[in-house]
Amino acid sequence: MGQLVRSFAFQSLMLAAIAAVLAHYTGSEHIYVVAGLTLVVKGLVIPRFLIYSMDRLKVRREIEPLVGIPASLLISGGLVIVAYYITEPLISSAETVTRNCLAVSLAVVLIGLFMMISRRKAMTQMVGLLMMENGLFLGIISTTYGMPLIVEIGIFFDVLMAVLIMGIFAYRINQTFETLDTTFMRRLRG
Amino acid sequence: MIEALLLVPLFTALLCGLARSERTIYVLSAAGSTVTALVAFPCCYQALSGPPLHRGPWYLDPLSALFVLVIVVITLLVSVYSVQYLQHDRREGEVNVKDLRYYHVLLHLFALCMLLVVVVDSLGLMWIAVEGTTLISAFLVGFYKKGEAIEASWKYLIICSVGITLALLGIVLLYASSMAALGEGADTLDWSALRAVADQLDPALVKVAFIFIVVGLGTKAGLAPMHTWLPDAHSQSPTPISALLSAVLLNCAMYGVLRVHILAQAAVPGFSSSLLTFFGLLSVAIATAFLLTSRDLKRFLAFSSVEHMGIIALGFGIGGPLAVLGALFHVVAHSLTKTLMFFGAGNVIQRYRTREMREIKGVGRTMPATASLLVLGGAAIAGSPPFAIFIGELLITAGALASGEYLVAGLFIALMAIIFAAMTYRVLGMVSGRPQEGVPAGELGALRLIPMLVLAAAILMLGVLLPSALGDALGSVAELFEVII
Amino acid sequence: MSPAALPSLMLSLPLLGAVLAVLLRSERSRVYSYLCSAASAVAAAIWSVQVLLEGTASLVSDAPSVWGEYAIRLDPLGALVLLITALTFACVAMYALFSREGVTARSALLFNCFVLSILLAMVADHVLLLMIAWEAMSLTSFLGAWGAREDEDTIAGWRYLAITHFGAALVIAALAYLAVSSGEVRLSEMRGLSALIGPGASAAVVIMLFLGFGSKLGLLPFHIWMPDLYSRSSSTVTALLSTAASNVAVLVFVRVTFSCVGVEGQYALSLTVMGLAALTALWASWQALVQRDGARVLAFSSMENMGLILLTMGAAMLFRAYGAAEPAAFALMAALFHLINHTVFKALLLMGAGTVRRAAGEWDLERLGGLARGLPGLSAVFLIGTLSVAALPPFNGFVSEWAMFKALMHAEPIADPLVRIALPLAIAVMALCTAIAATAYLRLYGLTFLGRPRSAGAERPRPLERSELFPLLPLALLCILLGVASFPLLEELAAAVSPLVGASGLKVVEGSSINFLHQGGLDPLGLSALLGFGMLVAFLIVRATGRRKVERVDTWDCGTPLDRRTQYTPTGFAQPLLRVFQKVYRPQIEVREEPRPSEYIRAVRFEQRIPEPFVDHLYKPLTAGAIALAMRVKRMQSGSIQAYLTYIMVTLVVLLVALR
Amino acid sequence: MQLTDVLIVIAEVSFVLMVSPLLTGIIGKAKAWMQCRQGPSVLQPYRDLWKLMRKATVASREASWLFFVIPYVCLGAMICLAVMVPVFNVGPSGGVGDMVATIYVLGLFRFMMVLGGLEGGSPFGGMGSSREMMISAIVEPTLLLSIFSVAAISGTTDLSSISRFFAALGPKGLSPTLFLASAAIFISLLAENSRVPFDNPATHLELTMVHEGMLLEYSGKELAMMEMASYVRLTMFMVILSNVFFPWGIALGTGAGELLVGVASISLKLLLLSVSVAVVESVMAKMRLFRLPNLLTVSFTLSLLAVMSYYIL
Repeated sequence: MGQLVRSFAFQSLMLAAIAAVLAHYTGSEHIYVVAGLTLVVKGLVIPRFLIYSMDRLKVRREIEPLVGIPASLLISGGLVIVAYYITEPLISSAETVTRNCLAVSLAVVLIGLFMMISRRKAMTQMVGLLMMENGLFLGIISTTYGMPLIVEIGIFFDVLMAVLIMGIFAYRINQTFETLDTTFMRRLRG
Repeated sequence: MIEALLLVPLFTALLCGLARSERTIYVLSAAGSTVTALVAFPCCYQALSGPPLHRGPWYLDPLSALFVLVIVVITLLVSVYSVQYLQHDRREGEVNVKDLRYYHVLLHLFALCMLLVVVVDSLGLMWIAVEGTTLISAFLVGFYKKGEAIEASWKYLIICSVGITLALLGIVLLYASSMAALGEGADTLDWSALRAVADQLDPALVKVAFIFIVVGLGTKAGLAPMHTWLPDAHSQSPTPISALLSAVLLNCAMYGVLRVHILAQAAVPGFSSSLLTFFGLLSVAIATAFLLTSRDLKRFLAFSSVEHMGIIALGFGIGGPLAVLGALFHVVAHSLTKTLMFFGAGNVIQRYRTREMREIKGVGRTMPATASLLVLGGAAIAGSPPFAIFIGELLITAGALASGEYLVAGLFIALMAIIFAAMTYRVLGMVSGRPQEGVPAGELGALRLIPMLVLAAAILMLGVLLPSALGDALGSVAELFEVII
Repeated sequence: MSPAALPSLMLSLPLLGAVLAVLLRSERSRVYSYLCSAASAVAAAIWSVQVLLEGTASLVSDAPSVWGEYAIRLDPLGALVLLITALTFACVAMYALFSREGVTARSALLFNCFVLSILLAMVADHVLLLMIAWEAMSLTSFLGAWGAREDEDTIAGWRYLAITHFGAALVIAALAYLAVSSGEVRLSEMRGLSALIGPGASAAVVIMLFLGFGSKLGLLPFHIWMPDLYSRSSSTVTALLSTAASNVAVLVFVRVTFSCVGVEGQYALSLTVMGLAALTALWASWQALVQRDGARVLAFSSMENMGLILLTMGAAMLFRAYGAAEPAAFALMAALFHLINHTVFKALLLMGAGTVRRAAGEWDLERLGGLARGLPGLSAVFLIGTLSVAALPPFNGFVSEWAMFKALMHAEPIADPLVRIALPLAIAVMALCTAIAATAYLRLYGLTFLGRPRSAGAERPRPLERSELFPLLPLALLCILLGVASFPLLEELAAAVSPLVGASGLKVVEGSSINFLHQGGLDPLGLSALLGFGMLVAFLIVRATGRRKVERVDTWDCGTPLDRRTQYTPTGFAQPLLRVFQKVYRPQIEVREEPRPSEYIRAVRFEQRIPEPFVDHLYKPLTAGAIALAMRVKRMQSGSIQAYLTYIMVTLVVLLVALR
Repeated sequence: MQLTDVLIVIAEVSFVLMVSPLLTGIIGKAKAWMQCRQGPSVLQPYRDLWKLMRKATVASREASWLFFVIPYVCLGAMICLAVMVPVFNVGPSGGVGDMVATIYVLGLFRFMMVLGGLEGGSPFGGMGSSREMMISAIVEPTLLLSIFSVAAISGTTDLSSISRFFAALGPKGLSPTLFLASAAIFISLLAENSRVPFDNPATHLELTMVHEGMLLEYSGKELAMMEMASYVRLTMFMVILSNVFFPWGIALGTGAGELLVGVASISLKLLLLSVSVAVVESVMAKMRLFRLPNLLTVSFTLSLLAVMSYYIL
């Protein structure tokens, strides 16, 4: 789990870097603000909170996932191909620098979703969701050079809220089910 | 004026949070929703008759006015109903005063977020409001601290967040498609601006954007196959909340889809309507299967919501004056009827202390008033004529026949007949026969019956006559869909 | 009075009645709500007479509906049917009052709503108003019938609701299609749409209407709800359901098929209608013979009569398809005349059966018998009803059945060999149906009123007061009146029906006899006079040969003392015909050895059950299949969040790839 | 209806009432003669009727008011039938009812008789009634189909116009349809009047009697009326058979000569028919009850063939 959070933090840092480069390239200053925000919120605050809650819930190892490692790698590869296949007609018209960013963002979103499907632990599903947000964020800055500021800040604020609330629910699950393994939560059927 | 509309629920939520005794909380909550309603009616009337109110971030056009009315009315009825519902829970000892305060704060914040969704102009802010509704209602779904409630709220949270994230990607792509037409300007995310330039949007981007929106917001609206969270959330949450979820939250999500459908219809005519028709029919079909086999009363009503959301999507998908009028009428009819059914179910469940329909027998004997209202509601929700839902379904069928889609109309009618049979079987099964021993007779409270009577009268009246005010309102909303009634 | 006074009075009175039923608490005052509905029936009768005199009356209400203003219209044809139905309503309302069947607020409310929806459906001109009234009719009749006995399980009632709703869905789809394709919203303005929508579509519309309305009339595949509902609910509701509801169904079907859509050139369609109607009539008469409960026999008898009416209507469609207007008009007149007669005698019989059930406390024929001595008045009135339903001379059933036979005998103008084979077969089927049905009615009357009582209840029936017979008398009189002097009604009917089929003023009554195209007529008045004359002669012969001494002695018992068990039971009575038509009934006979009371006597238990093939081989497999399929789909909601997320991802990817 | 027509009708009715017991006597006599025994005299039925008329009525305690009304209705129906059907004159009686109506009047008579059978509540009455209904339920379609074939040929269902049509046509009118229809009606005659192959009118053996079973409870004047009605029914059947299928010699106008020829021809035909019935009765034995439907289906197919042959030939 710890390794997962660290990779998420690394991904957010890279994202902030791309944002900074883009801000420099287009010269609009409010993207700098956004890059800074990504660095602070996604790079530091959220991983810190995740590690803190993991300690509290004493969640160490992810028991072996539903889909084996080789299978998930293959599927992720497939998803990347699908993402490129889908975005191919869209980006033929866009300018050069952000040409394949949309494809990458779509790929990250799909892989994030796949990760939520293939892992058992609730925390991992949260991290999967955050990865989808990251992919999404990449899509935002690459295709539209930054949405109106209030919307950006609103989205950041929502992501933060979502993580906090999921943390609370994860704590509740741990309290009632003594495990974070969502495969045990199958009582509501039919 | 619109700010006032938003501030009142916020203010009520704060007051409920601070109030000391139970009685004040109930009074405050009911008063708050009444004031919201009083504030909402004038501005909706103005939006429906005159030009849309567009000030700052707020944008109130006929479509949003219609949804505001639905939200406000249903919230009022829910808050009145939940007074005695929670009192009963208090007596049963399932809920303490802190939970009570917690419930009412969240209830009004939930109403605030939903109003925000339909009032705001920019699609980004709308997304934020929808995300807000999910987060707040997750707590409401998990209100009872039982294991199943936690599981239901977790699934609700995760699935809806995934859906909304995909929807955001859709909005982004939509925004990207408008780059070419509107240039760099900051306000390009406002719906009114996009509406003006809708036909110059880049078709390829709009198509992909609409797919993301339908799958994303469709999850929130409960369209099959993304509806899986709906039965769990509805069956575990307290009944007034599941009424609010079913009747209003699903509509707000559908409101988002409709906003983008209007744009997509102009940019890529025909693409979005065929998608909506596909999802509509799929939802109705899957809901039919579940209605035939589900045994839990609230899950049963949840699947009926999936079915009716499918019908609304089908109505907009078919297009044409009749079908669009039918779908708009169905939005109103479904909200009213579904709330009535949930209130009836609430009474029955609290009296029989079980949600298993096979164990509920003889409601006609123990609670005659609720039983007759349940039978009326059951007939209404199943789509039998003297009630409003039938009018919606009839107009949609007529629209389908008018636009020559005979297969769609035929399939639709067949599914409706099966659903009618399944629903009446369940409702009659509960109401007739002899109740088991140990179930005390007598209604649970007079106050709860008032909202139910109001709803029953409304759907009966809407079923037979169409008041001119509502007629003109629906007409003005339909103009948005380039359809003249 | 202004033209709008009567119809609005007719429609508002039941509403008033319904409100009274809910508000007034005391039993005594609930009588007023029944009086309201009776008054509205009288208003309807006066209005229809006014329409007959002055011609069509139509009224557009200003209440806006989703599809333009509601409108009601009453043309002479509707007026005739409404006149008789209204009179029946009045009698049924009286019956509900005097029958002391527990006049609860609920039954009074539902009765008024039921009457309102029937009157509305009969005069509705606006498509939407017709749909609403039609379904409201089945909803209120269901609630009225279902609530009568709480402990009964809901299957019978629910089956009725589900099937009639399916039928209503077909009707609504057909009417919606007509309204949409013609742009008109009022039935009266839709003329000859088959030219507009083409023969194929118009055939489909007519078939949908036929099956839709058939579900209420008890057409073959949809008939399974009828017997259970009739036997379980109160006779007030079944009397209205089997008479008024069927009238509305047939009336609207005739109007839409003949004037709105038009049947020129629809040969195959008419033959299918005739075929299905013939099968329904045949099946109903067979089943009527083996029922154990009086109400069930009457249920199948309604089904059989409706089958015959639809058969004659199919013949009218066939003649119209070949362009022979006069025979078509005569056939249509005969069918509608039988419909009117059916309303009268079926209401009489159902109310009579209800009174028998209340007096003897029994409903099973096997436990009735010998009631004629205890209730002479009721047995006389019931005999009149039975003779008219069995179509025997002096009564109204005979005149209309004769007219239906004559209608089928006009095959000459059509040269097509297929028709020349179809009509004789139709006559054969009709003859077989009437014969078997007559046996069933005889069995019903004979084994209820004659012979020796088979149960304590039948032995000492509760004596009926005068007031309980009061509602039945007018109907019995009407049966005789319609049988003997039906010329004015026939002429009006012929005049009303001719425009539907494009015939120019059909000449039906020649001199004193109903004679069509001078092919052998019938003078009902003359025939009844002759019967009276014959009986007079017989009486004179008997009087001439001295006084009559009557001595009462035990029935001739050939030595063994007779008791209640040594006489023919209803099952025994039907046994010969059951054996003749064994292939149809396929009775499941089970003979079991019982423990021997002593070594000399063997106790054997004989059990015979007549299966319901439609339920066992059509409806049960259908529902089982649907449930199985639903179970398979149900597995989709497996409870695992991973599965749910997979559905979303798969949908997304598939859509994106497919619609690239 | 001028005076002469009324007179002719009264003459016809009285002729039928007088002749019917005679015909049954002739049948009994012919049967006895064929079985080389002397048999009762031809006038025996008159004597029975006269004896019964003067006897007191003994009715069962279970019988209701209907028991005493039924004989009047039955005899009245038969007298009405006698008026409706032209016997020896194709006269004015055409207006009242056509052949379909006659079948329904016969139906009324049968309905009432069966009700009479059920009155006493004894097993024999019940057995007679249920078997009578079984036979009649299958005979009625045959009768109606044969009428349809005759009506198809002559273009009308009115009895007098049919006989006038075939009388005018004379022997040329014979066609296979008519032959098949007459055979079908002859079998129905045997069935309706419960003659031998269907039921043995002479015997009182409980398990075999159908017609007698229904009359078991009747006695005295009522029995006389019921017997008289059965005799008239048999005669009317024979009159219909002869006047529809071979009406040569029936009086077309109202001249005295024609009437005499008409009376002579009708009496001859009735004689011939009763003898043929007697021949059939002595040749065939009574069939088992559940073999009757086969015979009745034969008559049904005959009438069906009659209709088909009209259209195909």
